[in-house]
Amino acid sequence: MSKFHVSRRGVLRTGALAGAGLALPTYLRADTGYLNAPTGSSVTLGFNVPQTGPYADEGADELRAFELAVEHLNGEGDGGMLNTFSSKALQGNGILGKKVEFVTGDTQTKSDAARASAKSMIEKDGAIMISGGSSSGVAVAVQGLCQDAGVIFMAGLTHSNDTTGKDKKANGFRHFFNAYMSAAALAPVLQKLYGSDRKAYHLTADYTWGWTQEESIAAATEAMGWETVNKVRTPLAATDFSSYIAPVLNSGADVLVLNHYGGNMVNSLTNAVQFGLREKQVNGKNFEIVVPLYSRLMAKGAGENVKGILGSTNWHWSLQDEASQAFVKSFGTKYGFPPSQAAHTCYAQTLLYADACERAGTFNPCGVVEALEGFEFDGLGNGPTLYRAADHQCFKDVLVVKGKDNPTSEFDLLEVVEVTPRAQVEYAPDHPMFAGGELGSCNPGA
Amino acid sequence: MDAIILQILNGLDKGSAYALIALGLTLIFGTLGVVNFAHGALFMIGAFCAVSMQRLLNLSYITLDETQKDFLGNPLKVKTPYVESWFGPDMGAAIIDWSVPLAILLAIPVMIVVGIVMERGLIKHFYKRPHADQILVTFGLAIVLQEIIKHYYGANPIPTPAPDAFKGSFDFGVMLGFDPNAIIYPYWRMVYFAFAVVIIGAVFAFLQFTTFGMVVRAGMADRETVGLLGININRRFTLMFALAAAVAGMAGVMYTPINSPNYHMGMDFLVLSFVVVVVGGMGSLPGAVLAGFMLGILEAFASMNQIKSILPGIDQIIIYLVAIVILLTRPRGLMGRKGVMEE
Amino acid sequence: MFGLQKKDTTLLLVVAALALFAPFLLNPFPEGSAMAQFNAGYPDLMQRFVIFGIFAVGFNILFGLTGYLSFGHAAFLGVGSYSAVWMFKLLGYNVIPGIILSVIVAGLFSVVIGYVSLRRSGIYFSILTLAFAQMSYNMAYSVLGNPTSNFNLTNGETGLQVYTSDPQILASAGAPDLPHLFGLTMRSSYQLELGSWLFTFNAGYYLCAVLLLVSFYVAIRIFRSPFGLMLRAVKSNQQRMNYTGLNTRPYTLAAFVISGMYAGLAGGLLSTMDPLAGAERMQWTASGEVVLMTILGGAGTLIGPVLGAGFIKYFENIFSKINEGVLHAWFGFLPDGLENGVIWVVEHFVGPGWHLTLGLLFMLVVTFLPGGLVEGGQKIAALLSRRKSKDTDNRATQSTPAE
Amino acid sequence: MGILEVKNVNKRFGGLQALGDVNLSVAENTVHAIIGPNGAGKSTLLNCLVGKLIPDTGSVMFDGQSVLGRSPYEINQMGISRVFQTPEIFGDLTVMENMMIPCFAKRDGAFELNALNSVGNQKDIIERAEHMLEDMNMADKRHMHAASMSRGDKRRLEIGMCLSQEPRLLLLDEPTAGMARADTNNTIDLLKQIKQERDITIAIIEHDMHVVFSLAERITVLAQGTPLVEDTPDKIKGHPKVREAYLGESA
Repeated sequence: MSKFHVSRRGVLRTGALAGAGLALPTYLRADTGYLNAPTGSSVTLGFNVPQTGPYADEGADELRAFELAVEHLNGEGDGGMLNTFSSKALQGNGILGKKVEFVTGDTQTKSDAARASAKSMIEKDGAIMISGGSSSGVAVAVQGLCQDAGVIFMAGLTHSNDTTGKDKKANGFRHFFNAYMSAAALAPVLQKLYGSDRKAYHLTADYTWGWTQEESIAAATEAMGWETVNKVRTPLAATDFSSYIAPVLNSGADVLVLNHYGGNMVNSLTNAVQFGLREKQVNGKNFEIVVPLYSRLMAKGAGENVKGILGSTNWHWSLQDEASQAFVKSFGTKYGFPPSQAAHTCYAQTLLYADACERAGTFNPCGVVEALEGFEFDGLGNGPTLYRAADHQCFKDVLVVKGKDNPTSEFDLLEVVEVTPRAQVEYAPDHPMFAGGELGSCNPGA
Repeated sequence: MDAIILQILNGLDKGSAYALIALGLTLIFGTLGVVNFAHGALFMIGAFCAVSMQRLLNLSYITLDETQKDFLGNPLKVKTPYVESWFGPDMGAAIIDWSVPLAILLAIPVMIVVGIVMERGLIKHFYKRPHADQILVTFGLAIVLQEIIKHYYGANPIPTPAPDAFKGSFDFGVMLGFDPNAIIYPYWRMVYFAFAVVIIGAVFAFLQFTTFGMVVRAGMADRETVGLLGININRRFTLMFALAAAVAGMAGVMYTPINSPNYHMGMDFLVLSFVVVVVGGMGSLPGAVLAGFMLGILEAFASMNQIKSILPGIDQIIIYLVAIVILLTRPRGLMGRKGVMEE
Repeated sequence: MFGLQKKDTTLLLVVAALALFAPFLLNPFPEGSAMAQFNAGYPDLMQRFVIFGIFAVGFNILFGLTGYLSFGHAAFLGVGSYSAVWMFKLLGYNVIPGIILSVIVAGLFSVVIGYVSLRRSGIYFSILTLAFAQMSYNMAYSVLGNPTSNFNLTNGETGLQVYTSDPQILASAGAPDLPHLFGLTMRSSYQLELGSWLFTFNAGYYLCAVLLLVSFYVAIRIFRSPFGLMLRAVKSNQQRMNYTGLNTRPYTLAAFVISGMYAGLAGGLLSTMDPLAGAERMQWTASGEVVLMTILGGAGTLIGPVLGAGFIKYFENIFSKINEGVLHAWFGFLPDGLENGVIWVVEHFVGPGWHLTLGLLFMLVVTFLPGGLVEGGQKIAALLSRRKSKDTDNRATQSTPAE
Repeated sequence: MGILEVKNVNKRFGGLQALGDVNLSVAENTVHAIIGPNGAGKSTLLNCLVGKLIPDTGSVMFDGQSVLGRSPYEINQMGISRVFQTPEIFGDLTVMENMMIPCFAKRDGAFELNALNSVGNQKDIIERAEHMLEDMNMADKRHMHAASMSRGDKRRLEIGMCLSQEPRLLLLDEPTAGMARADTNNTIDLLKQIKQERDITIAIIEHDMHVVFSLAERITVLAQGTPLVEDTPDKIKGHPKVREAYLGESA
């Protein structure tokens, strides 16, 4: 009974050799040539989302989307966006004929915990791809881990320029838009609605994402003639923003830009409205508030305060294109409420990964990377989209939205003001806001 | 000058929240000798009383509106709150509008019950245990309480607006002869400050002028002696705990329009309120209140642009910095008594 | 042996055996079985058990012996982590300089914080340490971590990591591009398949395990030394210490610095196993975690903190991963209605509900086992031996009349 | 010149003059008692001797060296040991460990980072502590938890711990306060025995006249922070000023 042999995966898995996997002598290469190659009839994906902490609801929504995507990949349910996706490689029989199974982990929205749970999925459960997450810090941390370990990372909600900028990695892919794109989409709308003679006051969450967001918005608005009166950093842990908001009115600014997300955004916006900023007149103009990155889940927390406030979002369930409708329908039917943008991104990322495997004919990360790089597709809800090879960022239309004045339901909080075409939000891969990092080469991990 | 007045107002408001939580913590610590890490959770439960009240008043019956579609394309379900059908739309809407102040009526009995259950069920077994054990068990309880709230209300913040009558802000600047808009302050925050002053005053008056309060104060000064006098200290302990819970709960209710409540708001306040209590001096009620307002005002000052431009990031650490300076210059905080929690 | 009493030698050997055979012990269930979910024998978690064990053992030298409850030890963990990554960035990926520097830097940092904080005792001391650690965390997260400033010490939210543009002046051409010990990467593993069981032996884990044993051995020596006796005396009665001609301040400071160095070692090892250091390692919740580990395991006992660390990390990593799908696989044998009922109940305690389970366990352990898990073990042992001794008593009474 | 010389010591607490111009000289190898009614300043004076309080003015010399401004542990290392009103011992430790600690303090000074040696290897300390326990008739209790002993035994242990340091001056702060008669007598006998066996100076603050007159060779009477008289026990017994201070009788 005591069969004593080294497993097929059981060669010395030296990271030193990673990155040069293809150059390995054949005797050291496992037959599959990459880490966690599925050997049985199923393949395991790892969904790493915040289950505890302030983003737990967003994480729960991501998880719902993942489950739905797995269902659709395995040919269950109504197929959702599989039917509208421009690539027809997916058959509804799993990926490459293998049934899709998944494991889940809790990022706790902490880099450490996120890496720990991603590692456990890779090391223990044999996950071949990691996806999900609700903050840029976590995305960058997990992306780096996946690069080192040799699995694919399909980022969830991450909006910082760095994810596909200075921290970009060959094994990592981002479907979500970024701070630069938000700014590029928002600026023309702001100009149209509020004019080009405005003075902006920035309140910025004092961490990486906040800084890139502030930099992007300030640059874009200044380019169209706005003046930036002040940029004030607020502590991440702040809950009461009154002492940051109170001086705004007297600063000569007539626009307040809230570079906040999540709980920070809910509180700062609520506080700003409380101070009556929106009823004020400054410099002979109505005082305005802008929230560059909107999330419907978070907007809900701010309640009525979002009414009439402009921002941008990656996707919204009210989009009328066929793909979005199909997704909303299958999600809504299963769970009873419409999906969030985080859910949409996670669903799309899972499909994109599966499709890339099919087209590459392998789960080998290097094959997947090759299949995704420069991939043009449509039918996933954002119109024609490109996965750019140079930085693994998706380029697609960006939605400029506004808090709805007369919502008909608790989900009906935002209305799309403008769909900014993709061409307008594109930038060169070596744009200064994104410069510094290197993509490196794909790592198959074995 | 106007900027300074503005930040004093902000500081008083922040300070009210700190002082109210610190007051309850000190009441419990001073009388019962228990370090209650679940106190933030009590504040949070209070806040969710406001959410519950709002939900309760918004209980609705559903009618289908064929002219509108929901997100799946089915006829839109229109919800009409029962209170609106009972009292008419205007009166009903007004009642819903006032759900936060009305929630006080809900919070007081709820918090008293929660307090009594907590004290009788758990805390009383820990009077004689080391402070470390008290911290661990109440921390565990805090996690359990917040997970329960998270399960029913989710992790996202829930908007709980103030009544319309208190929306917007008052222009102090004009009153004091500054430019318009120089010093504006939201009405609800003024309500909150006034409320804090009333509650703090009431607690002090209660301790000062009632026999119950006298016994409690004597107990705070010397527990053993009071126990020896044959006074049933246990029942009073329970009531004290319930009182502290009610104070925390009411503070939570009134805080909800300022920041939308979420399940971890108690933890967010916990560490700060402990710093406040210790800076005030363990076991000293006036110390807790004084430290609360002082730290609130200093925090507000530290977030002024003029100060941040000289000392970047000072607003991130001001409270801790002040705590360190005070504890090093005054060994037992502002008004702490000797020998309390020093071993 | 090793200059220890017999009892301590046995304890050390038991810990050594547990550490050596952990890959087997933690993977008791065959791959693919429903219970495999509870296996913890994969490198990352084994490393964490051991690293947080070191952290807690060190914390216990301060808290368990002197009674000084520090709420800021995560700061030393964080500083150690950053130091190690900086060594990787500047010198290269060999782990030795990183580990050494992390201990030294954490030691120096703890001298400063300890010197100031130990001017007070009791809760005033706790709050001082908390304040220092929170200041460190807030600064590391924001002001000290801005990539666009010239003074980017921590890389803020993203966490400090090694970039290809870093100097790495000692890195030789053929050296691995990951933390390694003279060429042996921390990530390299050897897997052994025995029937349907799969066991993983990881180089990084064994490095940590060796350091845990060294740390544990040093901790035993400290516990049994005159210095350890003095620390216990500090906890018992400082007044008497002073009036016995003993200066308590250097004793407590030495304990503080030693435990800070343990924390630094743990931090350095975290970075060594995974070269990215995040600021949240310094947050008060992380400081609180080591307090919980120590009390949960049994403060003042040698093995307690290690048990506590394992307990909490196990919950964090294993229970949080149990999702609805897993539950359906487990309870699939039940009739449908019952299955859904059982799953509905269990669901509250696993996956997103793992915090709830942890909170309940804290309450139960501290209420019923004031001495922590160690006391639980002693109670069970006592129960067993009582049963045994009852047997022998019976035999004795039976044999008496015969005489 | 006594071993302990207190000159013109004044101490105020706010408006209260706790000590006013205290002069005291304790001669070597005597038992010197300080008595006085409640609030006379006995404890304040004691605290000034051991470094807990610093007098506003005046000097305290021990064996020719000033103790002022030194911490309690430094003063102890100079040769003054103190026994407290309620026994201060290490309750969490065993009796043997309690006895070893002062032995370490005597051998290694105020601080010694002796972190890797085993206590069990400190033969000289163990021998010394065991010897002292035998002296105190406590050898059978060596493994007991100190906190679980009777008050009398705690007192005995505390005195033993002080003696193990071979102090030149032993300060006793109401050593029999709150004790039953039998325990009090035992303590008196113990102190008498100590005095017989060693070259030691003992200063004792005491309420209980029985104890004072059984032990003391000289007595200082303190009232309202000032020494009233100082004399031998026999003279003190009948001294009118003492009666006045204690009983409020006018002479």
